[in-house]
Amino acid sequence: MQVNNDFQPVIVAFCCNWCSYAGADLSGTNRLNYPANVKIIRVPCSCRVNPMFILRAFQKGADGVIICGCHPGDCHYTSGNYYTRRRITLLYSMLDFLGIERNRTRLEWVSAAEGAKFAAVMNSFVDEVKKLGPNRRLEDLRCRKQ
Amino acid sequence: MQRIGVFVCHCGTNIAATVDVKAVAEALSHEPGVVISQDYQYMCSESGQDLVKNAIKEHKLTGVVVCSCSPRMHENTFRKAAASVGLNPYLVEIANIREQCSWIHKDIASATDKAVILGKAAVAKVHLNAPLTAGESPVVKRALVIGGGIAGIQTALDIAEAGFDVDIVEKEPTIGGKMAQIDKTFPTLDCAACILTPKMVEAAQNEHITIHSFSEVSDVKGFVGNFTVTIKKKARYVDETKCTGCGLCTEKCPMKKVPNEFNMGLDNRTAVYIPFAQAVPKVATIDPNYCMMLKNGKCGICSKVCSVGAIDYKQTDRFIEQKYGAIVVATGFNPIKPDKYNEFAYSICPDVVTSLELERLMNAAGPNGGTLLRPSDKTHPHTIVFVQCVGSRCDDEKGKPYCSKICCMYTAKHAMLIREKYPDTEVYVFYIDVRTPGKNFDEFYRRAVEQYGVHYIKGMVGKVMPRSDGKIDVQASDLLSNEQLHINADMVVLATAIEPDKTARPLATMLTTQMDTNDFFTEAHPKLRPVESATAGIILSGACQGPKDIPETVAQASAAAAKAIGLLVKNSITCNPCVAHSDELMCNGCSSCEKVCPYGAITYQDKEFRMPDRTTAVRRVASVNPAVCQGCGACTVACPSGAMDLNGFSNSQIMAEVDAICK
Amino acid sequence: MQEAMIKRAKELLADGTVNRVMGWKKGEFAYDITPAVFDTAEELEQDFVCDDLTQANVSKYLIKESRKEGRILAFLKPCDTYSFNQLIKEHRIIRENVYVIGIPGGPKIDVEKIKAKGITGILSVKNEDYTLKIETIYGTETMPFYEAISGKCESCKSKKHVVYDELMGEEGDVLDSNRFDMVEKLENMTAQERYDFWRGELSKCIRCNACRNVCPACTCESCVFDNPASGISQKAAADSFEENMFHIIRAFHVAGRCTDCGECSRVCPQNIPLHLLNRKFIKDINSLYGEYQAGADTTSRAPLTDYKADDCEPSVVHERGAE
Amino acid sequence: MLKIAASRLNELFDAIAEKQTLYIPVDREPNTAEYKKYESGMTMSSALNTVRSAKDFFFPQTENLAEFKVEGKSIEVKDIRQENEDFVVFGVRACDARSFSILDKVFLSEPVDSFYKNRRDHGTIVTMACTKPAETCFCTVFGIDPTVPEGDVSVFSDGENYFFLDRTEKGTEFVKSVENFLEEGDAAKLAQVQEQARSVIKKLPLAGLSTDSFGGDKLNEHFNSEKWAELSEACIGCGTCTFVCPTCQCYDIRDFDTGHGIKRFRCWDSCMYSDFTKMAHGNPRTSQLERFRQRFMHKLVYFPANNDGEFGCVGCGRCLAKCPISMNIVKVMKALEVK
Repeated sequence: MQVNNDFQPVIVAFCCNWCSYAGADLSGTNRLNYPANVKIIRVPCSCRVNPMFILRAFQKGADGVIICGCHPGDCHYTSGNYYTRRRITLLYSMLDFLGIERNRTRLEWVSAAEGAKFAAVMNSFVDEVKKLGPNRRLEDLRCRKQ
Repeated sequence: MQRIGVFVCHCGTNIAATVDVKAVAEALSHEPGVVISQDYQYMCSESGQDLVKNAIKEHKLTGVVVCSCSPRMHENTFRKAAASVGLNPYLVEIANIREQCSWIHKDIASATDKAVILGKAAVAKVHLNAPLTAGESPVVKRALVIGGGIAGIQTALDIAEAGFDVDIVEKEPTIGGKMAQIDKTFPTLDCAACILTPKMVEAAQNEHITIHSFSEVSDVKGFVGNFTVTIKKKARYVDETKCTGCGLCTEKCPMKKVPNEFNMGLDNRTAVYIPFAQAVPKVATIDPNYCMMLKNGKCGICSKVCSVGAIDYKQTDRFIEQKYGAIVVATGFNPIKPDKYNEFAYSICPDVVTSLELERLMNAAGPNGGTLLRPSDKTHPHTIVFVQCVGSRCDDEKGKPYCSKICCMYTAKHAMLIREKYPDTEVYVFYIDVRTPGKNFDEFYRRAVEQYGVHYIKGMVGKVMPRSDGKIDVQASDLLSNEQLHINADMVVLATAIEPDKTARPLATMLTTQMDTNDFFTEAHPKLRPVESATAGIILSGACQGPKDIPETVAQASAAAAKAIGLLVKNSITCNPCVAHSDELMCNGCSSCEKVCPYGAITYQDKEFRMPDRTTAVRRVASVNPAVCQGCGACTVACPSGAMDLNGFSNSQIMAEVDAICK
Repeated sequence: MQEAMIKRAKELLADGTVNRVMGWKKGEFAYDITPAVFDTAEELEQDFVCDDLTQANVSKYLIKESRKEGRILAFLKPCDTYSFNQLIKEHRIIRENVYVIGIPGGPKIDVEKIKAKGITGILSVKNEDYTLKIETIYGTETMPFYEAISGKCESCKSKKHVVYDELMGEEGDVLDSNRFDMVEKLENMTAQERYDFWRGELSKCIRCNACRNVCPACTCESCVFDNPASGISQKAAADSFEENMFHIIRAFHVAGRCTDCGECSRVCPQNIPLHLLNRKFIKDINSLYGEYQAGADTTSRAPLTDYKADDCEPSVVHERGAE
Repeated sequence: MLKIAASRLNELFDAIAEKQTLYIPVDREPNTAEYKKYESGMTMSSALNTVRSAKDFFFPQTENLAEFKVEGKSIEVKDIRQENEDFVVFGVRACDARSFSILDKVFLSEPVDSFYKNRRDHGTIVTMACTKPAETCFCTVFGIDPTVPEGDVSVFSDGENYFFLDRTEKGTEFVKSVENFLEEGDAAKLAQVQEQARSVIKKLPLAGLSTDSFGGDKLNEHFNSEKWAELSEACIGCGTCTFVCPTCQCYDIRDFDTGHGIKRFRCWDSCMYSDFTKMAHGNPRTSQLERFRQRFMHKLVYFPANNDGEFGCVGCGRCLAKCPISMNIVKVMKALEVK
């Protein structure tokens, strides 16, 4: 596949406050680099991420959406990430069913201690989305940047 | 129209070196609603905060965005600053341009662009922020301690000391727990009973402490400050209020072949029993599995001999309901049963015992009156082999992955006590590592080796084989000399791993607290909040949170008490205002939200509504108890109509952030 | 059967068991049958119909009807009982106020399939030994019965009634249906082929909301798509994205609650196979979280309000065959 | 009369499409037709009518009205009109052809809707006479003769040839522009086909429907009728009838935030929807009964009251075929009929 090096994907990352957002902070504290394409939205728990938000991101021009939460069993709210896992699995499966590139979406478990993992995950996700190129199948043409 | 102030922090050079802060402030000044956009060296400093405060006053700001370090760092700082000049603290948003921008990017242009976008997202969010007021909920001035071991007793005593009522729920007929079974304690070698029993008595006599022995927690409802707990008082067939603990019934009971669990089944007790002499409460209990009267109605001797008429064969389980402000979990531990380890022959050889069994064998109140004899033939053992880490630090499913922490020290204690009392006995200890961190611990271990001549061998015991002559062949490897060893032992003592009590898991579910994969309760923060669970009002004491020795347990027990007292002294507690709420006009009462709520914060009620077509209708709608809700948001996604939303992280706020980022 | 139903309905009206009857009413032609509530024996005699062309699932009407005074008799086909049960589970229908008579299900005939054969001017349709005799203004036409079977009946999942107060006719079984065949066929396509398929289908959508409004799982007091505060309300799909958005979110909102009654596809004026989206979720739920049939009972936990600690990760999606 | 052999129709289409955009009905599925932009090789549908009506050409389901470009605090209004291109719609039936004149009464009366007007001015309507009406057809009730449709040009088929009759100036110009494809033909067989069609039309099951009980002066008779409760009982409140209807003309205007500006667009709305004409205080019609009544009162009473007795229905029968619960204007008229 041809990789367009000039393509700078817009990546939205939803991070739970207790684990992944702290993990992202740690990756900053440890000065671990990942591309500036990634912009983080803080949510209390990964289970706060409504499928509507994910579709909305694609509509408004995101090229990839990643959700990060506490590892299963470690949810600050006991069970939130378990619900996230089912919801997001089904949603991603549906997007795939509609022919939307499955690698534009990802769910990762990143703990507060995993700054290095956070950076690694973001690096690999940005690479993946860069390979896919701009989101065309789930975009709203009205939002395309002129 | 909103009047938003944007404050961009340099954080010295932490931000300013990679992000063009002036450009960020300039770019954000053009955002709709932004009336002032400034940058400053250290926004979190006194003068930086003053800058924010003055701007709020001068420009009559309705919202504040601080572009700085992580909100986990200074969100509270700026919220307090805003509140101090009359702006609702929840109208402050932080754009994290340090940890999530300047510290991870090297290119100034792209880092600046990103900082601007993060700032725009925060501005977009703050446009939709609503002033939130933290609710208050009253605190019931009573604590519950679940578990009456040394942890529970100490916690209860400390809470009572502060003047608060506290109840202990203990599932066994007596409090005391594991410590009551222990003979001597390390590293001082003083008698466990001598230091424990006075505390048990103190607890029993304290006017603020109520002990529910032979009882279990069967239901927990409510939330911090206001838990409603149902306690099941199991039928003991003896009226606690009448029994004087004289023990006559236990002497006369004809059913004398009941394995005595207090002595680890090494001797027998009667069907009606008092676990041990210093039991608290000193009240008899009838074991319905063995009592002839309860089983087939034939006997009734105890009832006849009881002079106070305390025996009541018709007693049933009773349930009492009580309100509490705080709950301390002190459910403790148990040694694992080593019967899965065939190589140690525990199941087939009575002279292979666990360390706790050894405690009883050596205890003056134990089956042999304190003389160490082999269980099989009651002879004096001359060679004893201790095997360390049985089931601890174990990779396979038979054992536990963690270090049980206390075994190295108690084995040193055992070895020392045996060598002291029976100098003709050779003691071998097989270990992987000897771990003795702790005050006077390593000195203690060295005394065992140097002063008492205990043979410590780094190596693994491969096989324990009982021989026909009654001896035990212990095959082991000495890793240091790289030799295979055969020891002709009389007894083998297994330092078995400890695990959380089996009642802890269902309890955790009732309390909605988290557990790790080993069923130890998870603390709110491993370093900074080690005695609280993540669930507000649920506090952890002792080995239920992780393996601990007695001094550590007592220390944590007092710490837990301090946390409970800290809660109980308050008349009310401030709730997190970022909680879910349901729009009753949109709610269709389907119960999806209720099912995913981990706290039981959502209830349903039938309410009468005036419908748009001017009729009235009774509809089932959800309502959220803001004192119970912790604000995870699971319900907001389960709700198809969007009737459920979350303060501080509303659907529209998050979508505004998404929009701003994707622009 | 129709005569027996009318007779039984009249008895139940007469003995006061019920005061109304939920059924279907004859139309102008053979096929334009409307769900209706009957109050009297005379009305039943005159207009009640339940024949091979009577397809509508009346469960959703019982939300409102069960909140009215008195008790209503409802005739439910096996598939309708699943919807009914699901609505009981979600506290939408008040069970005591409905007297359910289970009636045999299909296969029903879909007039669209007759029209697709080019047959027009249809006045009446009769099933004579599995040959349809169709009277039209242009003369009599015939076609095999099975070629006119409604889409929702072609892949019938169950002939068993999961809830009823009494049964008419014989009880059937849960069937081993082929209902996931088309989903599977799509899954085996490449992503581009799937994308093209769905674009072709969803681009036909006129956002009339028929699928949503007929759906027994879509019972929100106010739908997110009608609520401007939700941020995603739409009155029309102004861009292809919004067609996707509407149908993905709708399918997601009914995931684990959809009983696969097939009404969405039946009523779609543009013949979009919307049920495939719901079936995709059902198939995924069955394979990932264990067999689950919404509406089969009123107590079990729905798959999306439940979890297991060892549930699969979403990477199962990414690890499927080549894109 | 000028005619073209049926076998040569595509030559004509190719020629028209070369000059301007041409839309023809094509089969999506057997007997399910939709208008499509003509591309060489497409076959015109033989179905009686399209699922969606032809009103889309002048009053599309969504239409951008304006764009506001937003940068920081500055807003710039941009004209994004797109309705300035000539086009031909071929194969419109008589019912839809009449619907244009109904829509004209709404959109071309003062204040004139310039978007609609532009599309009308740029569009040429070529209608097609009906030969095989369906049971759901009742256009004759509203005075429409489906064998002689209105339009700029009417086309008649005798099975072998298509005959062209220009009826407006625009139509004459259109016929002239393609006249080298046409030849003079004998319309004798055509008259026979028409006669046959007329005899079928007389026998249609709905032919006897009468509008006598309706009209602008019948407000009081019908508004408070007790029949509405029963009629609307099964209505699920979807917009199918309004969206397939060639004469429904209600719309909503909305703004869409594109991230870099606002697109203001209008889109069809439906009086059947619970949020139709919703205002600050809520919806003026709060029950489905009122919404249902509104639609039919509009077509049968309010519209004729304001438009010289013209009813807001052309009898195309689409709502009869597509309503999920089979409730429709015919059932309403029959129920409310004063005998």
